[in-house]
Amino acid sequence: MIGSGKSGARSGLSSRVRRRVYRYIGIDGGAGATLLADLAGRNPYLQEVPVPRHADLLLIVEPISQKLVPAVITVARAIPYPVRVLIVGGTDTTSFTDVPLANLDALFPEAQRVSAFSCEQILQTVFDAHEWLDIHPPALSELEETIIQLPTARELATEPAVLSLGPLQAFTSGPLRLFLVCDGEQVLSTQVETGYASRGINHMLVQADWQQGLRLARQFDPLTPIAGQLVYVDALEHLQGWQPSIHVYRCRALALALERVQNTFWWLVRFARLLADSVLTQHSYQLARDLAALCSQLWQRPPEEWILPHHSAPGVRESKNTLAQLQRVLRSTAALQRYVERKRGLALRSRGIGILTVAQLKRSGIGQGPVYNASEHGRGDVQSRLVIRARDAVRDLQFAYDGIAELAAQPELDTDIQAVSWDIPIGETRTEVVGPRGTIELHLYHRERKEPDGPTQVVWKRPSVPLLMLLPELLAGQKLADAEVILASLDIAMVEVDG
Amino acid sequence: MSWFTSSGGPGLLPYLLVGAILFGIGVTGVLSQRNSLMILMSIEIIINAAILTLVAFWRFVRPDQFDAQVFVIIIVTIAAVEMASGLGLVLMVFRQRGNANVDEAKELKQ
Amino acid sequence: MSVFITPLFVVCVLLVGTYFIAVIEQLLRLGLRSIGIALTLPLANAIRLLYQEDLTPRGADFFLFRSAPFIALAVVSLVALVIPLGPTLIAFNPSIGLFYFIVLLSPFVVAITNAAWSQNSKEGLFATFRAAAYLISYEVPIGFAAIGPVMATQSLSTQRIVEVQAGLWFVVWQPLGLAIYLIAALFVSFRHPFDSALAGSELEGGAFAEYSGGRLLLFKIALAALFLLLMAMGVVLFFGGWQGPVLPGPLWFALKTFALSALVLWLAHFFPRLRHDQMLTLSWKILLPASLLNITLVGILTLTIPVGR
Amino acid sequence: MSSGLIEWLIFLSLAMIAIVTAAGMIITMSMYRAGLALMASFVALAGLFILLNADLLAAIQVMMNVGGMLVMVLFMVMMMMDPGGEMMWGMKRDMHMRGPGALSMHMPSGPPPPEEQEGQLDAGAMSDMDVQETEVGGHDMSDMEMGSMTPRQNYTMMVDMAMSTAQLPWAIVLGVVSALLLVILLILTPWPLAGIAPTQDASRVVGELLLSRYMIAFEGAALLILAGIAGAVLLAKRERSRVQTPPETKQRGEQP
Repeated sequence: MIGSGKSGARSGLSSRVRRRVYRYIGIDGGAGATLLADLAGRNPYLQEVPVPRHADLLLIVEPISQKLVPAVITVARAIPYPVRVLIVGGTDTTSFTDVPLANLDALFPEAQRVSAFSCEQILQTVFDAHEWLDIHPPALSELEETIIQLPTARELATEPAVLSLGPLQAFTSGPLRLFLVCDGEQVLSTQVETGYASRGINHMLVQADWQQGLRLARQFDPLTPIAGQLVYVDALEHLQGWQPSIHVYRCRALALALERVQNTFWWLVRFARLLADSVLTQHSYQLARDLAALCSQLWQRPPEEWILPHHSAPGVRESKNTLAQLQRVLRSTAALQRYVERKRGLALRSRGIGILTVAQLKRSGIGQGPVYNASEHGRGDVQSRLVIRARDAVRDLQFAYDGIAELAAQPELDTDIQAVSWDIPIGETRTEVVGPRGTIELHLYHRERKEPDGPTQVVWKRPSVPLLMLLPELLAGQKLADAEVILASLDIAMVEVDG
Repeated sequence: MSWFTSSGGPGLLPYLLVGAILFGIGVTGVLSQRNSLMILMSIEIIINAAILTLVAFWRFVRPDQFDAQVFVIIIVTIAAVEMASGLGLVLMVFRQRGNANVDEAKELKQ
Repeated sequence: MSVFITPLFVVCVLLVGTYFIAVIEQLLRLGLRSIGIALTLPLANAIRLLYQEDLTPRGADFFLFRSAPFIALAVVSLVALVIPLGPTLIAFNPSIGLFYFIVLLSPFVVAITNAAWSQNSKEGLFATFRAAAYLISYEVPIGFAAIGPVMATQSLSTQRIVEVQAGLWFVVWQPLGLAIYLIAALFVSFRHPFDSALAGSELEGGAFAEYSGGRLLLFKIALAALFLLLMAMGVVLFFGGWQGPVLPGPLWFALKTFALSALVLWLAHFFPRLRHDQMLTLSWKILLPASLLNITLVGILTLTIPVGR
Repeated sequence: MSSGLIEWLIFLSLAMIAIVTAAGMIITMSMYRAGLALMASFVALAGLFILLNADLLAAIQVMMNVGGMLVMVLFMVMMMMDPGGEMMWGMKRDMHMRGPGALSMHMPSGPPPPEEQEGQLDAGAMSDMDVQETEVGGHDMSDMEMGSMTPRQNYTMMVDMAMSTAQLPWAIVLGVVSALLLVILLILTPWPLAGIAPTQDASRVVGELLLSRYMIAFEGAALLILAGIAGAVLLAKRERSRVQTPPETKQRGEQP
């Protein structure tokens, strides 16, 4: 069958011409930013397009909240015939949730499904898309209307235009709707509408028991599962009064640092695509792919198995080769940092826009994270945020390199896996972990024993939330084209915001 | 040699007729339109009708003398200047009053 | 008979050239190693678009929306007439060939603004305004850059400009003019660093956001063809057109054109997409004074150095 | 088929396009279409110039007018609310209007109908439409219900949207009369015809003329352009210090 699977190098020119090209538009319910960023550069025959009219394939990454469904249907209806749908999903959160998630199988009964979150799987499935059934998007029920407050005093008596961005847009990871009131190309004011990625994680955590909670905490921000899980693990251990060994502590810090770097790289890929800077895109994409490959085979057991309370950490695999690879990534990242700092073309587009002062950030309660550091050590504009993230990545990679070298030098210290006791004493605790977007803080309250036994109250401090609150202030007076670059430079994860 | 045809093709008169009709349309527009921009555009039609007649006269009366073409070029230039200053004026009126309708712009008289 | 054969020939040449422009683009994106994919991908893309449904959005200005791609294509075909492919191989050789070329570039922008405006969306309206602003900004520098060779040739005929360059290409003593011309050419053809009217990110596709299927394909062909023609005119103005030893004229011309296209596309890919106001600043504050300077220099050189003739 | 017949055919079609589009400019409701119609008229005139062996003028005509008209169109879109798509074009159809005004909006004739109690509401109803622009784009006129309007509201709206003033009939009469007068004069005047075709290269001759005999006119035109630029910039400059917002636009932005 032509076009199915991978056409090998030996396939002739004529069959290549007849090979089918697929243009997809990706819908990210909040968990798929990395996956979609990766997929966009994988295969020239699978192309990402910016608008549904140019697409013939709809790629939906679950979970999709009920609030996002109208937007999904709108996109599906905007795709010209013939249209196919591929749903990527199968995360275990759906089984716990009380917040109704969209039932995509009912919406698009003809859609195909890929359960694994991997590009290879999607690529294998997608090239058979011409054999799938066409979908018939359901009709759209009435949309509720939002009233936008228009500013009164204007210089020209023209009417301001209200541009609606999103909820599906490429500037944040996850859906967010923005109403930009524009006077010509200038943004006058902004109205933010959130809640499109809401899955009620606090509610779910309270309903679940400790073990389920550990899995759920990975979903706090699906882009940073280790940070989310680690903060929960820390809280449990804190409540029990258990102290991890130095080795475990170090391994956790290592996994966390690598995750931060990976997040930074994938964010950089998306940001560079937004600027249409192909050099930066290629560079960062290559780095992200390399690091992802390296991380996937770094540990003897994957981190989600050993980042659990009372678990010991395993050693690292094939240390010589890994170290050499990591060294290469580190050097390449340093080159990237220099590129970001010095490139004139990039500075043209990123310098002097979206300036956040330290006072502004302090006022809205931001005292750490890359955005704050950019304002404290740099000018606080978009370029300084790029630079500070690149610097952080270099620092984290250096830390990881040293850590892995040390781990490889000494054999595993504590191999004993203690029996985990799920008997958590009554109490409350506060733990924090440095994620890629700033410090994630968790207040865990365990006031009474209940069935199933779990926390009675969970309060997260989400680093993205105050940034989102700052957005209207930040975007007012910016150019339309800049507004989106600024928004993207903040690296807001909507799943984290919406909870 | 007739006015109506010249070597089989259309002669002087058909072109002049087109010019006259365009002129009439332009006059109607100038007198009836409410928006000052539409009036400016109607004036453009009139100017173009004049240019058409000028070129037709050049072609059929003195094709060896290119002065007419020079005139046309200068007329086109002046028309562009007129458009630019007209637009500036309209923009100012619009900014002060929120629309550019001539029937409401009485203060220009004073 | 030639009335029918000439346009057919021009359109065929344009389509082939457009295909090669698409191949060059793919090569720059995928790298030189995947030349097989780069050669076939444009065709596969075109076939894919042909199979797609051709939608007209609700509330669109039906007539303008449907006709815009054809206007664009018609303009491009008309522009192509005055490009001399060889010593006698030119479809239409008026005495004002270069002027004709530059004049016909502005109706292309009208096609883009029609497409953007008729699609009944606010993003389209923004794209309309941007495209029109670019029209005003580039017309001046591209005209001034093209005046350099005209001053040296003392003719507006494209064929004559090529003939004069038999000894020395104009690029040798008008490099500034070439630079201005190439930047303005990227402007005119809505190419990468200057494509914010058609940008994917902030305007959600801009002018082509609502086009699909065959009409989108037509627009893409028209855009690539326009770029090709501008590069071809660049070769005519600065690189001696079909002049060259040993090989026949048309082949030289094709080689020079594609080499220039590849070079320009490669240089452009080092820049991120510019903001609209940066583009306007570039045009009015840098390109315009530079082109005036260029005219002065060329004037002095033409008068003093006999090689200029 | 002789070359003369082909010339006639081309002439007739171009003349038809020039006249019909010029008339269409005055008639259409959509500002964008009006500008485009004028552009088409100019391009058709350029075609006529080519028929008249004036290639240079045809090129100048296209260059000056296509760019200029596009700018004009943008100003019109900006000042007269024509936000894209078929909105203005389809308005008449959506309102189910009949009668002589079927092509364009005209000033209603006759005295205004008496004012109702809720006569003030119409401004509020219009501002509602401004405020609720939340769709991802696009304008749907179907939700504007014309049947629910009182005669007074209808009258006010017609006055607001009319494209022409009340003296339209007189304008048409005057236009027809002036055109007829010109035609009669044209036919009655004996023009001295020369039976030759131009042979020289227009661009060279015109260039030499411009820089010799008509040097002063040429420089004068340049001076005029400079003055025009200065004047336009001065007129259109934003004066940041004293911005006057008219009271009506202030009201429009407020929440109802």
